Amino acid sequence: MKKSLYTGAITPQKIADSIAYHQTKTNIGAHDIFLGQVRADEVNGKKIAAIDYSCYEEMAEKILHKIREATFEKFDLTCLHIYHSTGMVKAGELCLFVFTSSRHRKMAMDACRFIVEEIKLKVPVFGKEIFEDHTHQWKVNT
Amino acid sequence: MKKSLYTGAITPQKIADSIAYHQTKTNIGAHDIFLGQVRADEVNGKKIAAIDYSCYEEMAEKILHKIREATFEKFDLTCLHIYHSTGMVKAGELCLFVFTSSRHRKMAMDACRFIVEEIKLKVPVFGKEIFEDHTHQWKVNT
Amino acid sequence: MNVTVLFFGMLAEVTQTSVLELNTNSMHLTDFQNEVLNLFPDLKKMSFKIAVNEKIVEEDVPLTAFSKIAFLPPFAGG
Amino acid sequence: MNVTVLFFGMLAEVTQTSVLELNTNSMHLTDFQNEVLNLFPDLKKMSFKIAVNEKIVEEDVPLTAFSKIAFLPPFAGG
Repeated sequence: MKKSLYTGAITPQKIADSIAYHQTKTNIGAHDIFLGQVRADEVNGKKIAAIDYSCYEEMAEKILHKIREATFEKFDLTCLHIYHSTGMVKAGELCLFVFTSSRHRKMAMDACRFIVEEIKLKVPVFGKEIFEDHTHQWKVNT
Repeated sequence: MKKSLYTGAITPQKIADSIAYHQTKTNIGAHDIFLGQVRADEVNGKKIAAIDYSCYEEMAEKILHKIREATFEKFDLTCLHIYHSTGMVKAGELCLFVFTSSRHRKMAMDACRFIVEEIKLKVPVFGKEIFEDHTHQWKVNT
Repeated sequence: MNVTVLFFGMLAEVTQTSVLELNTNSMHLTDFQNEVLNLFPDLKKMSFKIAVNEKIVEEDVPLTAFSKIAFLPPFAGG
Repeated sequence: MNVTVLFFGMLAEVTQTSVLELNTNSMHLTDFQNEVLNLFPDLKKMSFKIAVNEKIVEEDVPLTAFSKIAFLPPFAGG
């Protein structure tokens, strides 16, 4: 089973490598990439310095696998990659990388959005927001 | 005025550099990237080897500028970048790079889709599809 | 029988443990859940979902010695 | 007066030129367009839009010596 959980921040270089890898697939006409980035939000005058992501790993991989399968069933895609960080991701760094490819733009874009919403809703990942003074709070999705 | 027309194919490295550049902007929570890639479509047994993009440059830059302005008015974005190739782009290479960033995913994704549709509709770019045997036909958007 | 209980995120902070073997007489999830809540009363004020063997369960289900019961706080991926 | 005419993409292929200075008596776009079509009859079967001074124009407009008239085939960006 393809792994989607990824230790630490996702680097721009990883994204470039992934894009470059698809340049041999000449039936692809459109890619859509969604990136989640950790914001340095301020709460009561304290700034978020990082998010420490933990997750129920076996369950998360299973659900991500199901999301992949459901996406291929719903949308006519050539390729599909999902990476979600676990562990520490600093403010400004990337924690989520969803990459869809298709012949045409509509499929790639619709599929990418579907996946991002599914991840937010169904994948057991928990974010501990670490402030600059080392106190923390738990991330709540909106 | 910011230039959007770009000579030749857009490289994965350019995309990585652009992503990396946004990691200092810690009010960004979501990026959406759309990439157009040249397909090696087969027409009557002949394969497309490249697209030679020409355009009405002054008009294209003006329209792209207007699309940027309209996007910032419609959507709450932090950043926005558009690059469209001119000249030769080989099959498998990238010819369009739209990059939107926002606090939240919905804005980034809605804006990205809006821009891609606007470009297809309004920007005077013309694609000469070059077959492997050096004959050609003119690209028609669907 | 012995069942495995897992706590994640802020729930693990409250229980001060992330994994527990619990000897129980409960044959069904609802009874078992009440047992756990009595063991960790602070959990009662928290919002969570329960997964049995890596699957979210919303109704009462029978338990076996192979049941792995996870207490999951609100998901916050992305 | 002299006006500048531009052809793009497959239209430039048909006219075999991409830029042209044309001496014309037409004071309006529609008359001028007919002049151009008579000069290049093959254009008549082709689909195009016209931009005057870099703006798509769909109704008849007056021309001046500063008018730059572009014949644009269907857009095919992306």
